[in-house]
Amino acid sequence: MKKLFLLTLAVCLVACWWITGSPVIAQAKTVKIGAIYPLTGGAAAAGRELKAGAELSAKIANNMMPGLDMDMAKNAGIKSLGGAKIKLIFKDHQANPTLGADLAKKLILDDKVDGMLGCYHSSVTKTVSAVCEQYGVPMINGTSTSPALTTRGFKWFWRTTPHDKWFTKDLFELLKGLTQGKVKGVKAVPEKEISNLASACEKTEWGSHVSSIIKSLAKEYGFNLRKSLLYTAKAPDLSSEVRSLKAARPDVMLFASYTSDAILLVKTLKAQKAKPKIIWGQDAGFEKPEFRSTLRDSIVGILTRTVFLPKVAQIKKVAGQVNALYKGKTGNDLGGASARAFTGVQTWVHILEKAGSTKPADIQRAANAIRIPGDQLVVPWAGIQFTPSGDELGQNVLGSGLIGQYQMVDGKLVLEIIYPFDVATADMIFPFKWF
Amino acid sequence: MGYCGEGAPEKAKLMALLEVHNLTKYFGGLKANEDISFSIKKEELVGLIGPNGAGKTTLFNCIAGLYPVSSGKIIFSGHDITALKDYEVARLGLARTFQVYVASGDMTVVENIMVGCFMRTRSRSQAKTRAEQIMKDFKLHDLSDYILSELPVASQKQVAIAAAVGTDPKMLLLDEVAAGLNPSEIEDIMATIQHIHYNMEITVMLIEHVMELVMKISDRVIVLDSGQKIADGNPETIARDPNVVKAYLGERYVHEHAGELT
Amino acid sequence: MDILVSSLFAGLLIGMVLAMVALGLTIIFGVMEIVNFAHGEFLMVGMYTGLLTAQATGMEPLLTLPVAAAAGFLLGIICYFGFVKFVIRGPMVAQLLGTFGLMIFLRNLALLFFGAEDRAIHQGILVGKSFNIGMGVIAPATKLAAAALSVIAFWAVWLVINRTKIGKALTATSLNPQGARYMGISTERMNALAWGIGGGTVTIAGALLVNFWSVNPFMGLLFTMIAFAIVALGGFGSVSGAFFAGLAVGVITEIPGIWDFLTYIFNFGWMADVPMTSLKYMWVYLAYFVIMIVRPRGLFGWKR
Amino acid sequence: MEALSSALDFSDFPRLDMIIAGVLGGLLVIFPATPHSAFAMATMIQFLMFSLYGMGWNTIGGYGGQVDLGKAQYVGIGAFTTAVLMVRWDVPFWVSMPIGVCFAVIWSFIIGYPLFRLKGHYFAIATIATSLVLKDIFEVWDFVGAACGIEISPIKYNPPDFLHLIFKEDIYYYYVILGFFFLGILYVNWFRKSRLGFQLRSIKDNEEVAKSLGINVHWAKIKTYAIATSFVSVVGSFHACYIKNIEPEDTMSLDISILIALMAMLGGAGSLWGPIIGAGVLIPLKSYLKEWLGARAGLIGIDLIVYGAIIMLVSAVEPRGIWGIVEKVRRRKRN
Repeated sequence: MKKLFLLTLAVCLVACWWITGSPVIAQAKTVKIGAIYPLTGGAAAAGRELKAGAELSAKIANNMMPGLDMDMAKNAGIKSLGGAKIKLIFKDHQANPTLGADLAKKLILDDKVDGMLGCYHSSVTKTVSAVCEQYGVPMINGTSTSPALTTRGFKWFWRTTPHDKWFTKDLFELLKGLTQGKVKGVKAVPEKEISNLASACEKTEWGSHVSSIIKSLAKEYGFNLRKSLLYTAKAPDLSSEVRSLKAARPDVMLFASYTSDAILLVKTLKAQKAKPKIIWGQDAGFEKPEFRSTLRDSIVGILTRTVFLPKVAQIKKVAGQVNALYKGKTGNDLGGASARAFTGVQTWVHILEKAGSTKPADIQRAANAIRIPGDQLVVPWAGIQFTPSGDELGQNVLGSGLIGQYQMVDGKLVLEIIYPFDVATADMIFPFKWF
Repeated sequence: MGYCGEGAPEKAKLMALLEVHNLTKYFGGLKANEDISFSIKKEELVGLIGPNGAGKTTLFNCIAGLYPVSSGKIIFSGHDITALKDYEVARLGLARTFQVYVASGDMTVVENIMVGCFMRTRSRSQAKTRAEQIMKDFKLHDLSDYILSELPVASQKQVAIAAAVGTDPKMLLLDEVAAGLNPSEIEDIMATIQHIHYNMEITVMLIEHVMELVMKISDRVIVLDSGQKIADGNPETIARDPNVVKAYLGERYVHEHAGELT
Repeated sequence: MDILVSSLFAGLLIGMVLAMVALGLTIIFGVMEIVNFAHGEFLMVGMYTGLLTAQATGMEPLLTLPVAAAAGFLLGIICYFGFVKFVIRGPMVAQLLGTFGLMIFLRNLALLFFGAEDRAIHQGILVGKSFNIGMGVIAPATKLAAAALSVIAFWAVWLVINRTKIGKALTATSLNPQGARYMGISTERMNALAWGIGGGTVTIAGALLVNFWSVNPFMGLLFTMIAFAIVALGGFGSVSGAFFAGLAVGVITEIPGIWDFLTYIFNFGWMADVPMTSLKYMWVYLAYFVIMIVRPRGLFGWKR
Repeated sequence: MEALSSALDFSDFPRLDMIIAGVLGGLLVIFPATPHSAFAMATMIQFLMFSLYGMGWNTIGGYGGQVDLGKAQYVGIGAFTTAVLMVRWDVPFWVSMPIGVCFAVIWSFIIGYPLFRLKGHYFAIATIATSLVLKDIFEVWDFVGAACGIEISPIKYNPPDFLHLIFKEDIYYYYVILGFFFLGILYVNWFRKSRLGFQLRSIKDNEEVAKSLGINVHWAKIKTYAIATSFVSVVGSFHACYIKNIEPEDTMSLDISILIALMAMLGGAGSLWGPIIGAGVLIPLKSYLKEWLGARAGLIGIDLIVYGAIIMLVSAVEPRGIWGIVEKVRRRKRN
């Protein structure tokens, strides 16, 4: 009997003193940055990419890399901090906002990080950034694209990536371009042939915002949104969703999906013989390696918005060099996720260089004043510069998006750039048909 | 025999407490009780006997409101309880015990009895004192803190009765309290019942198979056979009633031994 | 009109498979009155078995059914002798708690082995093929095949239960274990058999489903609930009831399509705004709740 | 003031228990003063919250023997009431919390009335169904933020804000929930000895007999269900202020319901200490197994595998949980 009491006693004690973890003493010459990514769980695939991208970036920052035309490759570590090295501490939020918040606390209080990075899922970024805001720890977000994140007036939150409003705008620009014959290899399409839209978005933070943006922009551009529905990304079956999309007889189908549901959607669309003229995916699932490897040739002609395509490597020298390194490391080309994670860390490096200290206040000042020229970045942006005020506080104003299309080039599946029109790398396949 | 010409208090004492009029109960096709009528006066101790399957327990369940009756009427101390739910009947002062009462769970003896007492009071302390009183009367006080389900059947039945008494009822329906007990235990139970009846002045109706018990303590005995009431009277007359004997011993026996009984 | 017809059609198709999912649950319950909360996890195991064997061997996914069935049968037997056996004697709480434990255990075992990503297969002769039946009804070959196979399997099980000696023994056990024991039937073995059949049938359903649905370790519960709904509707322990109930529930899951139809008919603005697709499975739960309240024995129930 | 005295009266427990309980209680009070990691603090708050959930569940599920697996819906009602009121109309926690309780209780009556016509498995499954239905409704209900849920923006208040329960350091939250924790213990201690408590226990033993003793079984169950509900709803409101961002997906998910039930069942349903012991064992186990094996070794899910194993073991060996074992041992000692 006593034993059992002692057991419960022990367990409760454990809760108190067990891991009263010796808080890590921040040793000099390293800058600790906590990176919270979905390393396991539904988006684990994306998580791996993000981690790889961030690690590569840190590696470049911490070592001399002669063959690389980047400022942060010029010297080992951060010069203004006496060559301090970047140390990334990865945590796994499993796409769970609550867990994310807990991990953020742990990183800030136990691991004493100087800054934060992450978190891919907009829903998690929301909670994590809230914690950072409370504790006054600077956080740079490279991959969450929900517009809401930068409209909350947070003073310790900066976002490098453009957000969904821009990306969706790009799409409607493309559609407009189609009607005006601006698109490479397609002559002007009569407006009525692509005037009917239908959208299906996953129903959490990110998807539901995309959905509402599509609604408003469709009105603005004078398109007719026949159907717009939200679905659970975890649902094992999406056939009724697809049927109800199909019933709206849209010319253009717009999706905001994570990996598994994107695959399921396209499978079901094909099985249901849906015949839209354009299928457009809002990044995420639509440009993951799994998406290609599972569906193979049935995705030819599908459009996806993104911020980075292997094609960029041909246009941009830096991108090419980094892509080579990344490919050597992982075997895959840089993707939207990895490239943006890379850029996130890179931004940290530049800010720290400018700040010359790890005091939050200095970092904040530096971040608000930072200006990274476009030629430093792997992503095809004009650069990085944050709005220091206004209703979009801490949003990078120099970012921009791409729209790519899956095409078969001598038996290999590649993403060709078709928007912006001036950098288009191939003729657009229009209208879309099942391969 | 007529009770006429006796004192007013006597009258009050002797007016009917429970009246059952033409009670009939069907289970689907089969008839469990058919057109049964009887009445029980205050402070009577009535035995209800009959061969297995005679419908004794069904009758109890109908009276206690566990089963809805198919037809007929039940009056208890002036209220028509035919349509009432079992707990409502109990609150009117008609308590009952069950034939097979398997105690489970972790309640102690005193707690079990307190549940009964809680019917009349909200206060824990009152319920407790009342329960202790009852336990003293029933000579259970030394078992007070034992888990009921771990006690022998005899004690469990005692406690069941005690709990029922805890609701201080006007009348108590006891269903085969003596079943499966050894002679000495039966003695105890009998003592308990008589205590309830004489000292606590609670009217009692009991189903019993143990004849010596019934015949010994009952003022009156009602006999059921295959759902019908075949006899109603004091033990002596019942014992000699040919229908009853027939019911128990069967047609043939009665014919063969005709003459022996008259 | 098309949307209505096609939805109903799809509902019936999927209903046949769902009936197969519920079959195991109703058999187990019928024989030993224990509710298996891990049922959906059995299904998940079936789906993974189908998926992995198909991917490993590259064979036609529908041919993996026997493998899945065998796996499920084993799983059922193991669960019974390794665990359930000890729980059925205990109180109801213990059974609930126990099968819950089983559920959590299996679910996370799958998580450990297969990871949390949803998996889907996109191979085999049937993939991407579908027949246009007219009236806008488009029947994917995979689903047709799955439905057909599940009907056959259902029929086979039904034969086993009602026509064979073993089946009679099972029924006897379910009706009156005591009596069955006197008749020299080993209830122990019958229970185990029930779990075996239960596991086998549900894993078959899994191997069928994986052809057009994706699988992840957490999906089990949804199907446990669906199976409960079906069993409640069809009557706890009733095999034939489960089949028709399955069809009914299949149609229930297609309510969004029916709603679309209504929207096109009446065409009120607000109707289009109702997010029916997100509420798809709510109707199943609601159905279960309502049925339990108004008709606790199920619509064709013969046993409680 | 009989109720109060009976709430404060633990005399029916052996002295040893009371000593241990006292010591542990003391430890809980001084815990924040000891050197601890933020993670340990978060774990402790989780532990307290789930003990409270468990206590609530225990009233109906433990003493009443009605296995309820739908408690998450009340977590949701509490949490969302508080969050919505705070975000839209800036209502303080101490006002919104009781309102949440009212909503929860009303809902519990609405579904409780039909629910308690069911028994055993049927009841358990039906509770799951109701909970999931409510969750699905919340996920499409824009007023409560649909699937995105609601965020209580931390920068709108300047912590420590005791009115809205918005703090920066967890220590404040810790003491608030600790307060609720002790109140909860007192309440349950009163409840188990109250008339309703006794009636419920006898219902658990044998409904027929309970009815024959004049207990309105159906009504007694509904009342107790409402009590359990209000417990859960209060903690739900606290959860909203503590997490600051609530979504139906992780506030009302079935896993919460299951966890709540498990705490009590594992610790020992139908006993005062059961839920606390259960939470004390499972929560640290959960978070630290997750932290160690999950994050370090990448063995995701291992914590819950261990969970499942433990649960299966308990249900097979001693359905009445850890406390059940304790009592068994004791009784063997006594006789």
